[in-house]
Amino acid sequence: WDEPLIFELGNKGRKGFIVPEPEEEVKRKVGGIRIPEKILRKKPPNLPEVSEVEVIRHYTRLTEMSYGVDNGPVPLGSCTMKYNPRIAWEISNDYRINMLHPLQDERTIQGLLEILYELQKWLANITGMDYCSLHPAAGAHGEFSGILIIRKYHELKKQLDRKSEIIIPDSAHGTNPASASMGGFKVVEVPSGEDGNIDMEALKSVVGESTAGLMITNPSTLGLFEENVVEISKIIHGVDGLLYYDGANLNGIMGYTRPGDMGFDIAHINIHKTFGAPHGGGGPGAGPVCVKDKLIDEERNIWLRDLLPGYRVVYDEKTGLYKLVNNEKYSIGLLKAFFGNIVPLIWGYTYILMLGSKGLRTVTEQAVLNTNYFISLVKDIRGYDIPYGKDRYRKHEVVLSAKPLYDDTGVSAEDVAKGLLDAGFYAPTIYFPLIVHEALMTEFTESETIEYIEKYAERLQEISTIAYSDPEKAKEWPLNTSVRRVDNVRANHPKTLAPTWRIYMEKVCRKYSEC
Amino acid sequence: WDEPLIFELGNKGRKGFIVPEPEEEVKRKVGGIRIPEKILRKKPPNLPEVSEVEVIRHYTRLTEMSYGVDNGPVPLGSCTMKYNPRIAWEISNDYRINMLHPLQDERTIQGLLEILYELQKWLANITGMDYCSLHPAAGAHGEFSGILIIRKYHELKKQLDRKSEIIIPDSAHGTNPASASMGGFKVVEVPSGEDGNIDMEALKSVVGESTAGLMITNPSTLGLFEENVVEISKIIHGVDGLLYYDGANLNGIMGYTRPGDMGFDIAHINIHKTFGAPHGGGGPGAGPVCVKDKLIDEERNIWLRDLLPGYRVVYDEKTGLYKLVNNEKYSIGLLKAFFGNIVPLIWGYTYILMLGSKGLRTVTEQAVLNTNYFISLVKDIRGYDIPYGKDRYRKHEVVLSAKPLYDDTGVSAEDVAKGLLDAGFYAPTIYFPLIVHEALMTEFTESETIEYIEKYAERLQEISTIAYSDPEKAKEWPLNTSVRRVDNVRANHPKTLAPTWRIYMEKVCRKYSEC
Amino acid sequence: MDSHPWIPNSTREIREKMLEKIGVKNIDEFFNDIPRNIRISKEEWDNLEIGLKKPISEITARRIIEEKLSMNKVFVPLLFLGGGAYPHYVPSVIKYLISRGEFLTSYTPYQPEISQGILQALFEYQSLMAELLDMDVVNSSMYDWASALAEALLMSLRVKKNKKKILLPSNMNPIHKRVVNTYLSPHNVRIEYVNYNHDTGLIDLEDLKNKIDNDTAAVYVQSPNFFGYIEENAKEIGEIVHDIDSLFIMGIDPISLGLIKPPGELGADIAVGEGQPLGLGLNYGGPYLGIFATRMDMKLVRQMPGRIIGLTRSVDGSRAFTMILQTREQHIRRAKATSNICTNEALSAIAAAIYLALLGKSGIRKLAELIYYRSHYAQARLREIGLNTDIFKSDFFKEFPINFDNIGVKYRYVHEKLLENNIHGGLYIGNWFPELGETALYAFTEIHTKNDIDLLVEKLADIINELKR
Amino acid sequence: MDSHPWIPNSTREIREKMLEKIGVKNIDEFFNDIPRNIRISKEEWDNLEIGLKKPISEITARRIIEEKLSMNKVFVPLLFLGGGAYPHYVPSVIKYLISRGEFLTSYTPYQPEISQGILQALFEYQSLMAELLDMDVVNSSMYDWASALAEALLMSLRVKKNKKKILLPSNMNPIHKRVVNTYLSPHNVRIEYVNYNHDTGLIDLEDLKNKIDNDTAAVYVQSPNFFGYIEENAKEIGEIVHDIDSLFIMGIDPISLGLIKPPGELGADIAVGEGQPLGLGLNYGGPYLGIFATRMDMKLVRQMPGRIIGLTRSVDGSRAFTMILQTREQHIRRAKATSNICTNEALSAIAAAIYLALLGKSGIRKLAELIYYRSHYAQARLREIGLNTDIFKSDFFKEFPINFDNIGVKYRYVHEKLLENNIHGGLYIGNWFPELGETALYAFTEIHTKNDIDLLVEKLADIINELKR
Repeated sequence: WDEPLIFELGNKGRKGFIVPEPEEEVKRKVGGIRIPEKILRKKPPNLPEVSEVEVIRHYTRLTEMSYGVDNGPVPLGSCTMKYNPRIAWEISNDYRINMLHPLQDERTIQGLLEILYELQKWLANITGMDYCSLHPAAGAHGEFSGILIIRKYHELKKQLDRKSEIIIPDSAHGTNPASASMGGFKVVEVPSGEDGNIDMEALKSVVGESTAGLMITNPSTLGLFEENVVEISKIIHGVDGLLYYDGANLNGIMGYTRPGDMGFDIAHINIHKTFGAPHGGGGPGAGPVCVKDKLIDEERNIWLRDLLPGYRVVYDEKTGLYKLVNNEKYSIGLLKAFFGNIVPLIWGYTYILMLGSKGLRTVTEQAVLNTNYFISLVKDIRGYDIPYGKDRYRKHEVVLSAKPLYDDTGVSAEDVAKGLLDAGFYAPTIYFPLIVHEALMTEFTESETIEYIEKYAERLQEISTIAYSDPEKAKEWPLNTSVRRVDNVRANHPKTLAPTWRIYMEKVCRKYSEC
Repeated sequence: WDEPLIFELGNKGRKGFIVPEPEEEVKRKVGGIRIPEKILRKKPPNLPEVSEVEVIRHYTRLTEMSYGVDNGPVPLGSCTMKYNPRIAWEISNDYRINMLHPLQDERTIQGLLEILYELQKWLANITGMDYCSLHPAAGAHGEFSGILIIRKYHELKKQLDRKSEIIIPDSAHGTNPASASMGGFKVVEVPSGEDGNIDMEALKSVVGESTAGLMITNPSTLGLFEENVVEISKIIHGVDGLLYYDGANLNGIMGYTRPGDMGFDIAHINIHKTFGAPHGGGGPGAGPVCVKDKLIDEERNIWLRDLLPGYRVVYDEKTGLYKLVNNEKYSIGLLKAFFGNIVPLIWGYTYILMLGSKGLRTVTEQAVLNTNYFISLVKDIRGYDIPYGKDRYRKHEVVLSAKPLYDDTGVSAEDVAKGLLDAGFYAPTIYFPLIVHEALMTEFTESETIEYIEKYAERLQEISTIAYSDPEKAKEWPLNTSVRRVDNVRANHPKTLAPTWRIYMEKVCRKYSEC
Repeated sequence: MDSHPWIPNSTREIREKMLEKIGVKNIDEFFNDIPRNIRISKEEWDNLEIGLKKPISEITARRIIEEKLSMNKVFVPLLFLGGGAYPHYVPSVIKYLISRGEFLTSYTPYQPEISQGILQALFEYQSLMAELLDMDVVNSSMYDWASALAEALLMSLRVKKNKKKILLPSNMNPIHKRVVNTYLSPHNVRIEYVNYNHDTGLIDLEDLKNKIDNDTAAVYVQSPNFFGYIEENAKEIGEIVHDIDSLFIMGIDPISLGLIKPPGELGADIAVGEGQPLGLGLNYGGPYLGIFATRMDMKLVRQMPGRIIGLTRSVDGSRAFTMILQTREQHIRRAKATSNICTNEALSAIAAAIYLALLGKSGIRKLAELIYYRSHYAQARLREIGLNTDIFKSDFFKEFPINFDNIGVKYRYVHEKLLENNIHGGLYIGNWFPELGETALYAFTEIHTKNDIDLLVEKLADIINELKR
Repeated sequence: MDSHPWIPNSTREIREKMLEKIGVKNIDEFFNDIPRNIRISKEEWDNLEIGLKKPISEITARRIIEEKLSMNKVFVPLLFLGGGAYPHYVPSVIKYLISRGEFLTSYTPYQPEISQGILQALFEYQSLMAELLDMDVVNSSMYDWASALAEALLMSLRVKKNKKKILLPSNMNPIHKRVVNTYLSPHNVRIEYVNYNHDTGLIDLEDLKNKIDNDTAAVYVQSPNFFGYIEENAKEIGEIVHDIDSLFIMGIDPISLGLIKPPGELGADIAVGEGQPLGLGLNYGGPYLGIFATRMDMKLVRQMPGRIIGLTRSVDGSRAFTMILQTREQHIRRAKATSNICTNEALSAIAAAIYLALLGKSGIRKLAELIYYRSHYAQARLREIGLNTDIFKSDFFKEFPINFDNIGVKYRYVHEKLLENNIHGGLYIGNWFPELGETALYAFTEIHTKNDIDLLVEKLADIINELKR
């Protein structure tokens, strides 16, 4: 199965879309194009010339060479790839959403604002926070918002000069330190203990005057609930630091506890994880950020909510209208031009509307039950180990370590992943979290069937058996995918690096005559 | 690639859709279900219990195991499988079409009626006929309508008792004799001459008092224009027979000549062929039927148009409204309950709207050019022959004969077809028309690319080469499809015949313990 | 003409290349065999009113069509029309799946090896429908209920070769009567109607017994009948029919089979029905889905119309699907075929299959119950405001007739008043059944909430009260 | 709870089987490690206002949402707002293709062997965009133009390590200014604004020369600028910028590049822009598509934010696609990453790629011309009715400011009057640019036909005439 590049398709003069001619009267009145010569494009862009038929066929084939939740489980840990209910697809394609301009008069979009208002409220209730902004476009965007809120908080309290550090556990998502860093903070890492909890002694030893805040996800990337969260909260609050909750793993606790109840001040939510919006092969997502309100400055009457980014929808009792507010004075500002990523937000709204609080608790329960059932199937397979918190149940995900397998046979986590692909499964997140050697971070979510989970476990067993009997075979995987293993060295080598077709043609193709 | 049956999926208690509970007040007021015991269903139907996730995945996989024009050429001759423009998909899914009830007050569907009114007019202009009914659901349905019109015509002229025969050439589509037969007529076949035209002597010899009418498609299934059509028309009209035009091959002549100009009295049109509506793996289609108006009975003022089936949309100058008319007295009646197959009709409307007369002529020109280009590529390949009308250009399609190949090597038209499948192409219509031995009836339509046509021809060359060198290999094809050749004997044998899962389980599976 | 997006070879360069290879000067040469006197000149053709004559952009087309669509008025959910097509909810999953191009743009699967997916989907439709109907063999679709019924009658005339009479119930859908007349008109067959009992609305068994005779090839029963009432004596009717060696044909509403005994259990030889309620839009009447089923009796099966997909094996023994019993069909059998049907409603059948899979064993029952409750609630409420909702004394499923004789005006007046309130009332049936007076058939489904019904009741009450004043 | 369609294992039987295998009594046991005092009771949780508390049917949900959507008012095509988001036509092909589940429901392609299709689609996006921009390297998307710009500025601060100043044009999108402020606020950097020439609306070159210095890391130019005017001196600006070893960043409207020289040709080091016009809906502001491109200079490329897909080979030599330069990214580099971006707007990028493929080489030019003609026609017509449409003397592309000072009322009044006529007028910019008085920015695209523009002109003329009376 090989599909040419769109540049290799087509034929001179073909087109995929008819652009109308300007009306005669329009042409006459305007006379002609008066753009100064020096800025007028002379050379047309080297775009392909393809018919509509070819476009449809090309992308149809590319989709058939892709794999999503619609094809089977995508058990990427922490990515929470659950089923994306098709009703939300239909609703989010409604012209009464698609055709609304972001600067349109608020009085003309009351229906949408009501949806967004309710969503803010629901998310606040789910997380136990007080106010939410739907502005951020993704989880990392929400994190960055949170970091900026922490920054602003300390700035308003005139202590930013000394509040220079953000504490992050070593099991955290990569976005956490990156966000903290984008926010101008120094990142201080704390290790996890054998039980999977943060090492409290280590934590205490780094917390101090310069602690601006702490970022954790709970349950952690190990799938373990941080049992000392209340104490951690006290310690951080004790130095006037703020606690940030990374919502990537919210799917493991909804209905049992809430970030707001645990002592967090700020939390983001991944609509495209917990609330069923699709991930689109990389995005769009939506990463609302919420705060537990608190007074920051009594004199100036500044509250934490005032710092939220973007716009919040509020209901004006007087006029009976929904409207957008933004505290221009204290808000951390805008992180993107307009309100938020409406399409995923509509998916999330629909998902929550149809499940309700009761249904969301079932989501959590089933996600956790699926994880622990999976563990029960794989825990005794030779070659895999489940480090940290040995006797503890996992929540939304589990991290297997293929270290024994690797040590015994040389077959690595990557080989295991390719062995899964070879059988038509998607692979778990590998080599993450970094604290687990040969990690296979696996999350099925509530929408996976028992049948698939069992098949997945069986395949892990098979892989183990093959690894111990014929490790070379394992290195060959995958054989059944549309291409064999990719040459990553070549892909990243400056001499062969080809990030676009034009570079490929110029550099790789012409220079090495390899095209 | 093997996908279980939906009956083999699922698990007890699962469901794919939530049915709401009746409101409490509703339940209270109704009290309970009072359907008499003797008619109340006790045993629930043995439907599967599957979740929404499983349904999406199951059918996603089934689609990926199917092949349509979106995947590549489907050069089934006479089926005119052209590209189905996606804009019509979007429009035909509009709620302002989907949610209109067929018995809804005409004043509330004026927009739809206007569309249908225009479509009637356009189709009349395209075919050179005077009036069209959009009622028939498919080409064969249109044919049946036409036959009933012929019947009614003779009945009204009080000559039905002797008008018992319909003349059909031996190259006709199977639906033609079947429709004539359903209309209560005897079918008289006339042979084709070496030039592909109807053998005029043979025709003259069968035309007579009992001739009710004649059905032909022009260009014929050989892709050849019937050069004697005017004379044929005179002959048939000379005995007061009516001429029926099978519109399946209209794609070969639009813009050059019209059935109405050729002397036809009745014609059907396949919206799902000539006018870009999709075929949906078997249907729905739409087969409007048109007539060249003529007076049948001066006294009673009956015209041929009065015989049309279903409803016609007319514009009422007085009220400024569109409305439906049906001549209950003389119309052949209804052939289905409601107006017509609206969805394909909307596709056809959009197709014609966007191309216009000029664009439709280009369609024909390109379809014919594609056919003759294909012929130029394959005519000299060893093993294939193009019988009938040796030096004539083809119109929309060409019929290759693999008879030389079969005679030389034993590799049949079916083997050739399977060899095409094996290379990822769809096969032509095989063993049709019946007058060509080892026929491969091939039609690319205007929407096929030159690149594909050339690849297709190359594959036919390869097949020939292999057939002559290693005929056994050709018998093995296909190897690359989701299943190998199907066992048709078993499929149709009364002992193993399995038209439904329940029969399969009961008969094949339980009896032979083969499941 | 410029190159067109749908006509990839319509560029000057490609055309020239092709013409050169073929060895002709211009495209017109291909059409030289069309006699001059029947050719239409380019000028004449180009000026015919066909579309906008010249190709237009998608942008322009969308505006033109948008303008027309805006003149359609959608009443759903406040539309209470039935009569053979019903406003039901269409799950998004169905719209998504039947949009996928591999199904949408494929042809009848003549080449099974490359079309296993669609063949399996159609086989599953047949199989799911068989379970719902409790019948053994289902074809892969007919145009609609009416044409399926007509073909069933033709089939019974073939099966019962020497019998020339058909008995239809007078309480069947009168539109279907017209379609049957059309299909049967070329054949030497007598159609007689069995009366309905004016008390129960159901088929009059005595009249049936009087009319049935040795010449009767088939007897048809529609249940729920046109009035929405359940033919509770169907099994008994079947026995009467079989006693005289006729075929018993039943017409059903598939959703009703969640609650009502299926035709198979009632002894039907052939079952037909309308699949539109199973996840198809109303679409102003089409495409719909003609359900056609029969018993596993080769005498019947060999006379069936339409395509049938079977489960079999490939040469190497793996499971495979293919079209079976093609020798019945027009493309093989020609004039001797069991029907001329070729293009059917395959995609509608797949939609219905997805619908049945989504609802599943318990969902179909729950849905039927919901519809039963909602429609009986409507009856109770409408009765309360003084309307005659109890013309018949047996039980109905989702629609029932309401008589308006007592309010002093023609039903037309009520209809107009409702329209003014953006409600589309039921179907007037006084023309078809003059004996029922000013009567309209009102349908209620899962899309009509209690609030919707209450609103209808309220508006009808207003209309009545205003008339009293 | 009953089994739920989205939670296939939520049946009693499966749950029991799973619990038994695990060896626990009930699901609550899994949550025992959550301290009591921070747990929420089932009762409390169940009563929180989250959705409708209990699961509801798709049928019910649809009704609830339908009611809300019906309160939105769609003005398109009679909407003349721009300001960074534009009403453009979205071809149906795009809607169809990006609906396909294999793209829609997939994740970032961490496993290239099973995701070649989406990798290729994203590589093609990068490549097509590179051609349009005449730039070498394009990442596979940012959130939107504004955030792409902010990241471009951060990147230039990394590339020009010791420089601490950024020059922005005062005629850039004021919303983007706010976003830049947010992103840059944690960093030790000075932002200065270059004035625009009040005569031409374009960047004042003299002011630029005065403000640029050795400490300047980057200079940004938006063209067409916020007023819609084309920065015809962009190349000259680039030279000034490069002379002092700063980076030249350009912000563009991709469709304008059908007519206007691309950033690559003008010497830009980084190009950013908004991809929304390329086949994405307006969607009330998102998801959009941040375009981000740079030159093929490893000093720049290594500092790029975001995902990049590369073309390479598989072990057996066949062509393959994979994510490249991941060591820049947060999941590898953590605190030292070039950006924290992870989830981007991949599906939007694919939509844009399809758009560019559909239009092709000549279509993008034709589209730009059409928009140019339509907007200039609007200017001419509005000038005729006495509006001040010529605030600036250079040339614009698709939008331009109109000053209403001479009609004697605030623009708000005009806005209200237009709304009454179901027209949504342009964007009031008097608050951002007080020096321009009562001014609004009107945008015109391919969706605005001559008739639409004439209607707008007519209504505005009516408003003006009424004011004169």
